[in-house]
Amino acid sequence: MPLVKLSNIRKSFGPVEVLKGVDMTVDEGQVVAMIGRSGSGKSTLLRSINGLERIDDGVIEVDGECVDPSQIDLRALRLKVGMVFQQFNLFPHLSAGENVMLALKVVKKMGKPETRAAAEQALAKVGLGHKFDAYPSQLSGGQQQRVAIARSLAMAPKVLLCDEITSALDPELVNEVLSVVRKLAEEGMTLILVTHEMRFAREVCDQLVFMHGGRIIEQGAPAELFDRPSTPELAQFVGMVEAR
Amino acid sequence: MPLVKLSNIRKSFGPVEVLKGVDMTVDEGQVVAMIGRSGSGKSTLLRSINGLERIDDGVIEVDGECVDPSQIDLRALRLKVGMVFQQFNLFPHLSAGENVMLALKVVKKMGKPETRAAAEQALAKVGLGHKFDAYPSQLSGGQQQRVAIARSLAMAPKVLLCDEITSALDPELVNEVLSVVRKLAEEGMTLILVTHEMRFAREVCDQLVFMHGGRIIEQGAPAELFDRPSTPELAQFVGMVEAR
Amino acid sequence: MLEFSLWDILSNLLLAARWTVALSVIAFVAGGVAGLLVLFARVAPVPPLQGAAKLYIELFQGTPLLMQLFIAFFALPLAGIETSPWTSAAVALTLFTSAYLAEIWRGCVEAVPKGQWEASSSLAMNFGEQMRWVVLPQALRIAVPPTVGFSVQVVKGTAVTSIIGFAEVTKVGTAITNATFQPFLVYGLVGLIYFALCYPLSLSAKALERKLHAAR
Amino acid sequence: DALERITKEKVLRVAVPQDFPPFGSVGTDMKPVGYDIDTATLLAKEMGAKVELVPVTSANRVPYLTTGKVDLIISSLGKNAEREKVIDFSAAYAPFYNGVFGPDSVKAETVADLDGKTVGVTRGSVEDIELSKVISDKVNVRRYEDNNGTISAFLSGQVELVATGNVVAAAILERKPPRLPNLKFLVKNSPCFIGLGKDEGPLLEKVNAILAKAKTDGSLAAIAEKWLHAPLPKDL
Amino acid sequence: MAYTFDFSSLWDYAPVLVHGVATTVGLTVAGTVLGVGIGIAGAAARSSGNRPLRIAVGAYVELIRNTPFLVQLFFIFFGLPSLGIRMPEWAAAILAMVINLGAYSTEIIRAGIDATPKGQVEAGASLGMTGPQIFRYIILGPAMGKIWPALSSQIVIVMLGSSVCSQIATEELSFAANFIQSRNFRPFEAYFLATALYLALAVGVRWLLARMGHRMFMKGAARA
Ligand SMILES: Nc1ncnc2c1ncn2[C@@H]1O[C@H](COP(=O)(O)OP(=O)(O)OP(=O)(O)O)[C@@H](O)[C@H]1O
Ligand SMILES: Nc1ncnc2c1ncn2[C@@H]1O[C@H](COP(=O)(O)OP(=O)(O)OP(=O)(O)O)[C@@H](O)[C@H]1O
Ligand SMILES: [Mg+2]
Ligand SMILES: [Mg+2]
Repeated sequence: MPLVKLSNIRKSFGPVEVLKGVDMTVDEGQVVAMIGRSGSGKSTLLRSINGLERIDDGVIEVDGECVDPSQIDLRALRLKVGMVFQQFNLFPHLSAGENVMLALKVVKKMGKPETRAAAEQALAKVGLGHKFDAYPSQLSGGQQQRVAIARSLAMAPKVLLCDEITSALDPELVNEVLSVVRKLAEEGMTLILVTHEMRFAREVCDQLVFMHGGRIIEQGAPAELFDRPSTPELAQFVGMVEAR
Repeated sequence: MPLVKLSNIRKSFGPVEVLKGVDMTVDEGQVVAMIGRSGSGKSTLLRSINGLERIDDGVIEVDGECVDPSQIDLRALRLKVGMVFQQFNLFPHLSAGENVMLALKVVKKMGKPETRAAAEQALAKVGLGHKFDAYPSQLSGGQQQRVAIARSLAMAPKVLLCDEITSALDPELVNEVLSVVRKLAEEGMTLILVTHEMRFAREVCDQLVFMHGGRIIEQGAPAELFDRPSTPELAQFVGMVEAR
Repeated sequence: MLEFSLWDILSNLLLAARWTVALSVIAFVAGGVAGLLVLFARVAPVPPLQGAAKLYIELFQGTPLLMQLFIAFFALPLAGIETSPWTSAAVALTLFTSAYLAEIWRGCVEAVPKGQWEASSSLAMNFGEQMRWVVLPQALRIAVPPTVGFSVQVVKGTAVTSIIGFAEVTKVGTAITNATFQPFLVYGLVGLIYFALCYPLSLSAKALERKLHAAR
Repeated sequence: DALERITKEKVLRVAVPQDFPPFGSVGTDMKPVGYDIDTATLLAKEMGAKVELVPVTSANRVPYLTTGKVDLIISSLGKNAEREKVIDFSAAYAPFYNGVFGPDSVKAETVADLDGKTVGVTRGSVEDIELSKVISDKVNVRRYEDNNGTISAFLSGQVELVATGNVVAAAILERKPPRLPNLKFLVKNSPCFIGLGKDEGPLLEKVNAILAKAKTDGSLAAIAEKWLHAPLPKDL
Repeated sequence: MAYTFDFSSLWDYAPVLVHGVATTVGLTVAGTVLGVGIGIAGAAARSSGNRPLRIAVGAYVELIRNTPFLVQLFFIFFGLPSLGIRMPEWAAAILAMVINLGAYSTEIIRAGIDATPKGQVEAGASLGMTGPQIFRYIILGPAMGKIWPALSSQIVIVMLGSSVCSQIATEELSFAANFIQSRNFRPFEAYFLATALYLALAVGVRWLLARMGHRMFMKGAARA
C-alpha cells in the first residue's frame, strides 16, 4: 500500500485551472523530487497534499485514509503530513525550542517533560541543540530553516513536504540545510521535495516528478530522466537549468 | 584666490571622528574627483561644504567668504554652492519645470517670466527641454537626475557638488548623466564629484583626491595618481576597483 | 406647560445640534490653525521651541478635556480673563484639538523623506520656505485621512462642554430628560444625532485612506 | 461697583436654575421658566435694566458669582456659614423646606432610618450640606453634579430616596412621574436668598429695597401663588 | 480681580483626593482588563468566517466610536433602568468604559491581526493546530506587540475620559475636585491639583504600559 496516493487532483484559482488531474503515488521511505517551470503547479500540488489548498476534485489518500475535497477537518491529515516552507515561517515571538514545543503541547497535548525532551532531540537532529533558547531574529537563515525542519519532525509525521526550502537562503547557507535533508533521507523518512537544486535531486532522490502546465508529464529515476528525457519539455527544462 | 578653501575640517558623529582635519583647495573652473573606500568620509566632507553637516572645527571659505562652524545662517553659502544627490531628491509634487523654478521664485525672488526662462534654459542644458511639464514619477532615473542637476544649475552656483550621482541608476542610464557632467566641466563649471566611475574621473577631472579614514592622503593629477600611487592604501584601492 | 411630544423632543435636540456643529467647526478650524503653529514649533530646528511644543502636546493630551474646560471656565476669570461658556468651550476644545492635530501631523511631516529637506536646504531655502513649498504639500496628502478621522473626536468632545452649561445636544438632552422622564428615549435620540454627525466623517476618513493606499 | 455697571449698561445678569422646578426649569421652547426667573425679571424691571438669564447648576452657581460671570444668583440659594465666607446674601425671597422624599415602598421616618439606604442629592446644595451634617456614615449618599442628575437618578431608580426641597418634590409629583417623591421628613427650613458678590453694598441695599417693596405690594406673593400654589409665608 | 491662591485649604480634603485617585485608577484597571479582553474577542470575531457575527461586531464598533462617551454613560445609567437594568454608578462607569475601550481596541487589534504574514497561519495549520489555537498561540502575541503603542494611547484616552463619570456621581478624581470646590469655593486650586494628578497618572500609566508591553510582547523582536 502506498503511503501517499493522489488520484485525479484538480484545482482552479478562479477561471484558471492550475492542476489538471494529477495522479501520483509515494511509497513509505521514498524520496521524491518535484521539478518544473515556475507556475507549473508544483507548490499548489504540494500544498494540496496537506490541505493548505482545498482541491476541487480528486482524492488524496495518506496512510490508508482518504481525504475527499469536501472534508472539513484536516487535522488528522496534517498530523501525518509535515510541511516546511520557503520562508521558514518560524514564530517570531517564540524561541527555537518553543517553536518546536508549541504544537506538541497544544496539538498532541504532551506533558511538559516529554515535550521538552522531544524538542531537544529534534533540534539536536538538525544540529541546533545549543540554540534552544535563541529567538528566530538571532539565527541565520540556514539555522532558521533547520529549526523549521525540526519543528515539523518533532510532530513525527509520516511524510514531510518541502517547498523550495533553500530558495530564500544565501548561497553559502544552502548546504547546511541540504545536508540535514540528506540525513533525513538516509534515515528512511518519506520526503516530497520541490527543488531547483538539480544536483541534489539527482544524488538524493529515488524518484523524480516533472510537472508542466498543471500535469505530471514525466516521472522516474532521476539519472534516467536527466540523461534521457522523453519529452521535449523536460529536455528543454534540463537544458535551461544546466546552462545556469 | 581659490574658490573653495577647506582648512582643518573636523567632524565627529558621537564618539566617532569621521573627518580628522581635512585641508583642500579648489580653484575656479577646476573639476575635482573625490575617491576612497566606503566610510572614508567623502560624503560627510562634501555635505560639510554646503553646511548640510555642521562641522566641529575648521574653516570653510567659499568665494572669499568664511563660514565658521558656529555660523547659523547658511543661506549665503548655499547660494554659492549647489548640490546634487545620489537619490535625486526631486520634489515629487512638482513637475520638472516647477522643480527648477521653485527656488528661483522663493529664494531668489525672481519675476515669473525670468523664472520660466531660466528654468527652460537649465532643462535645455541637460537635454530635457521637452520634459518641462513631466512629473518626476513620469521620468526615468537618468532623466530625474538630469532634472536635479538642472535645478541646481539654475541657481547659478559658483561650485557644484555631486555625491555619487550615478550610483542609484541602472547601468544603461549612467552615461546620459555623465555626459551632462562632462559638458558642464567643459564649459568651465567648478565641480567637486564623489564618484566610483574611475574611467570618467581619469578623463574628465583635473584633480583627484583620495580619502582614507577621514583624511586626504593623496591628491594630484588623475593619471599620475592612478599609475603611480604613492601610498599602499591608494595602490590597494586602485587594484580593488580595477578588478571589478 | 411641560407636555413634550416626541416632535418637541426631537426638534429641540436638533436645534441644539446646531450649537454642537458650530462649536465643532470652530474648534476644528481654530484647533487646526493652532495645531499648525504647534507643528511648526515641534519640527523647527530650534530645540527650545521643540521642547515647548512637546510640553504643550504632553499637557493637553495628558489631562482630561473636562478639567481643561473647568479651568478655562472657572479658573481663568480668577486671573482676570472673562469667559462665557461659549469662549471657554471654544478655547478648551481648540487647545485639545491643536495638541492632537499637531501630533498627527508631525507623523505626516516625518513621513516626508529626509532627502527632501536636504535638497531644499541645498537650494538655500530656509525652514519656513521648506515647510511651505516642499514638505507641507507632500505631508498634506497623507494627513487628510487621519485629520478627517480626528474630526470625529472633536464632535464627540463637544459633548463634555454640556457640563459647564453650554447648551449643545447633550445638555439639552439632560434638560429634556428631566422634563419628560424619558431618559431611554432622549439619550437614545441624542446618541443617534451624534452618530448621524460622526459616521459620515468616519466613513469618508476610511474612503480617503483607501484611496491614498491605492494611489501609492 | 456692580450697581453702577448695571445702571450704566442696563443689563442685569442673573444666575438661574433650569433643572429645579418650580424655581427654574425649561419649557418646550428650552427657555427657563419658574419662580426664580420671575423674581429676576421683577428685580430687573425695578432697576430699569434688561434681564440676562444665565442657566447654572447647583454645583457651579457660586463660582459663577465669585468669578464675576453674573451679578446675582437667584437660584433657590440657601444661606449657610460656608457660603457667607465667600458671598453676601439679600433678604429671603422664597420659602424652602428641604427634606427627604421617596416612594411609599421605602420606609424612612427619621434621619436614623436612612442608614443603609441610598440617597441622591445635588452636590453643594443646602440639602447636601445640611444632610451631610446629620446623617451617619452608614447612609449611602450619591452626590450628583446638578439637579438633572439627582432627579434622573431618583426617577430611574438608581437611588431609593432623594433629598430636595418640598416644592421641588411637589412640582415633580404634579407631572406624574414613574416613581413618586412623597415626603418622608423635613430636614431644615432654609428659605431662599439672593446671592451677591462680597462688598457690593449699594447693590445689596438696592436688592433688599426692591424685595421689601415686592413683599408689601403683593408682587412677590403673586409669584408664589403662581409657582408654589400657596401664599407667601408670613415669617419670610 | 485680585485672587490669592491658597492650596493649603486642600489639605483637609486629602482623603477625598486619595479616594478619587484610587477610584480613577480602579476604573482604569478594570476598564482596561475587560475592555482589552473584549477587543481581543471582537477582533477575533471580525476576522472570523462567521458573517453575521462580523457584521454585528462591526456595528457595535461603529456605534460606539461615533457617539460620545458621556452620552453612552448617560444612556447606561439613566436610560437602561427603563428596561429594568439597574446598576450602581461605579458599575455603570466601568461598563461604559469597557464598552468604549472594547470598540476601540477591537479596531486597533484587528489592524495588528491583519498585519500577520499569511505564512504564519499556514505554518500553524500545517502543524495540525486548529483555528482558535492558531489565533491564541501564533497570531495574537505578535499582533499585540505591534499595536501595543496605539493601544496604550487609547487606554490613556479612556482613563482621562473617565473624568466625566463624576456626572453620575462616581466618586473618581474629578468628582473629588468638584466636591472640594463645592465645599471650599476654591475652584482654581481644586481643578489645578486634579489636573496635575491626571497628568501624573497619564505619564505613569504610559510608562507602566510601555514596560509591560516590553515584557509581554517584545520577546524575540529583532534587536537592532
Ligand atoms: N492563491 C492563488 N490565487 C490565484 N492564483 C494562484 C494562487 N496560487 C497560485 N496561483 C497560480 O497558480 C499557478 C501555479 O502556481 P504554483 O505556485 O503552484 O507554481 P509553482 O510551480 O510552485 O511555481 P514556482 O516555481 O514559481 O514556485 C500560477 O500561475 C500561479 O499564478
Ligand atoms: N548621520 C550619521 N550619524 C552617524 N554616523 C554617520 C552619519 N553619517 C555618516 N556616518 C558615519 O561616518 C562615516 C563616514 O561616512 P560617509 O558617508 O562620509 O562615508 P563615504 O565615504 O561617503 O562612504 P560611501 O562610499 O559608502 O558613501 C561612516 O562610518 C558612517 O557610518
Ligand atoms: Mg512554488
Ligand atoms: Mg557617501
